[in-house]
Amino acid sequence: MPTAKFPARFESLEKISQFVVKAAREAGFDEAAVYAVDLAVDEACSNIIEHAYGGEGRGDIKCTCQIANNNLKIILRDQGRPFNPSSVAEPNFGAPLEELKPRGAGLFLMRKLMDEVDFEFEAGSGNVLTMVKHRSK
Amino acid sequence: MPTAKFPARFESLEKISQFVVKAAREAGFDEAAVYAVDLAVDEACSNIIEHAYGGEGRGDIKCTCQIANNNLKIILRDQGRPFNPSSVAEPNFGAPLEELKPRGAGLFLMRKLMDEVDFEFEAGSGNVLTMVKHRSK
Amino acid sequence: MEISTSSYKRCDVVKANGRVDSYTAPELEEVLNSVTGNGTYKIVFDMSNVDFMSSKGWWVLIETQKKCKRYNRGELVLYGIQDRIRESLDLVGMGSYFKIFDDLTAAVGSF
Amino acid sequence: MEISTSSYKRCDVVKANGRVDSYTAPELEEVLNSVTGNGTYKIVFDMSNVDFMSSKGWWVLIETQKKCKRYNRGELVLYGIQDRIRESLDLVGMGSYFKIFDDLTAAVGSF
Ligand SMILES: Nc1ncnc2c1ncn2[C@@H]1O[C@H](COP(=O)(O)OP(=O)(O)O)[C@@H](O)[C@H]1O
Ligand SMILES: Nc1ncnc2c1ncn2[C@@H]1O[C@H](COP(=O)(O)OP(=O)(O)O)[C@@H](O)[C@H]1O
Repeated sequence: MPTAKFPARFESLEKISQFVVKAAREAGFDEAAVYAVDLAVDEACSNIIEHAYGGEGRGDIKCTCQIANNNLKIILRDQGRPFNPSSVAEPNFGAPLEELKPRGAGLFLMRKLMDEVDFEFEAGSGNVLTMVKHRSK
Repeated sequence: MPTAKFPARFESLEKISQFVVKAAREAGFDEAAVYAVDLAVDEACSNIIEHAYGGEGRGDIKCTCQIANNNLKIILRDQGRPFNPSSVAEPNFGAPLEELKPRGAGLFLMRKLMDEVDFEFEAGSGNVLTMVKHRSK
Repeated sequence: MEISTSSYKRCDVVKANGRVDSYTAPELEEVLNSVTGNGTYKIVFDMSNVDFMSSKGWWVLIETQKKCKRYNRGELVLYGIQDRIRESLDLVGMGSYFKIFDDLTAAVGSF
Repeated sequence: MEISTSSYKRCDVVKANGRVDSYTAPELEEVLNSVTGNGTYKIVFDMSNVDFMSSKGWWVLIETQKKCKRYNRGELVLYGIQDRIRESLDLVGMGSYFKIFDDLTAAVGSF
């Protein structure tokens, strides 16, 4: 159950990526699934830095990768502000180009790329984002 | 001293090429020199068909390749009309594009590519074109 | 990530190498802004060496596409996008905003 | 020799493969005539797969070049010419009549 802590800065994204890609490969995922996990985690961490912490350099991101049976479970923890994902509207990518607003793709992608995406807030231990990817999918 | 006879048709040019390229490689020429010989012989045979015979299918071209010391000697024989190369004016490649006349490049190239180019006519045996390429050059 | 730009008669080719994420997307944005700032709105984005692209990168391209298409003055097209990146582009639903070429010459030749 | 043609927005790319000599040059001439006959005078001649080119081939290109440049309506440029063929082009003194590109995209992008 490897765990690593990274400073919540955009610079860390590449190192976080290397960390989860390694885990996904060890879990026996094919390259398409490895990329899916990689991208979902990048979007999640990007959001933690930008939205939970409200900017760079205000805390850490703790990342844990669990391989079990056919699953890879990624747990991301931060100490930023809590987040209720149900408050976020789905993006509208059917809109004409001119009307597109540059937001809402991250969460949407995470849900498409992973089989489970769950946000929890624990007073004391902070935000816990758990994402699961099944090997079959 | 390999010799081969080819029908005086443009179709033969590729086979003649293969024949002389083989000889030039055996003579130890580098690829630039091989190409020079290849091109000179192509131009010469093209002229034989077009000018000496006045068209395709009116005779043969006999090609002999002699390797001696540092030289490759190519002898081309035909039964077409005799030819006096000194009667041919040098092409003018300094001219503006519009004024270029599409002739005169073949003979010019042969002389540039080979170290010796000699046309002879022997009553009875016909035209004999001898071209020599030194290995050093 | 490194970025290089080649200028042709009708278009510029902007080539990125490596990872486009929240950390590097601003750099890509800067380069694309300088291209459009120079009045070039016909752009090929060469992704043949891009091996990761997050939504932040796509948004930079979408904003550039808006500028390019305005007044019908041009377009941003993509070349050399790797399969898995293309899948994520379609997954997020932005695929329809970009013409995609498998061949750089065809992309440049489309302008 | 085989010849294929690709059409882009501003130019056609005519690609020959193999040997261009007195036997095959008429075929090349026919293709180029059909391109100019269609009103396309911006042409890239892709020589990357041409391994032999005699003066007959050059004359076909020179005649096409005349048509293309007439009324300033276009140009025939060369791409991918192999070293030894290029040497013979310079040797015969025709090198100055053609722009030469090492890169197909740059050739297409020049129009
Ligand atoms: N970890 C988070 N903490 C707080 N708010 C978040 C978090 N992730 C997402 N959000 C909120 O949800 C919105 C949508 O997020 P997302 O789909 O990633 O798009 P973007 O980040 O590009 O706006 C964000 O604008 C933000 O308001
Ligand atoms: N083998 C030959 N027999 C007769 N005439 C020839 C021969 N080779 C060349 N000529 C004459 O010399 C001229 C120049 O020849 P060349 O330089 O090869 O150019 P081209 O064949 O393209 O006209 C020809 O037009 C032709 O009149």
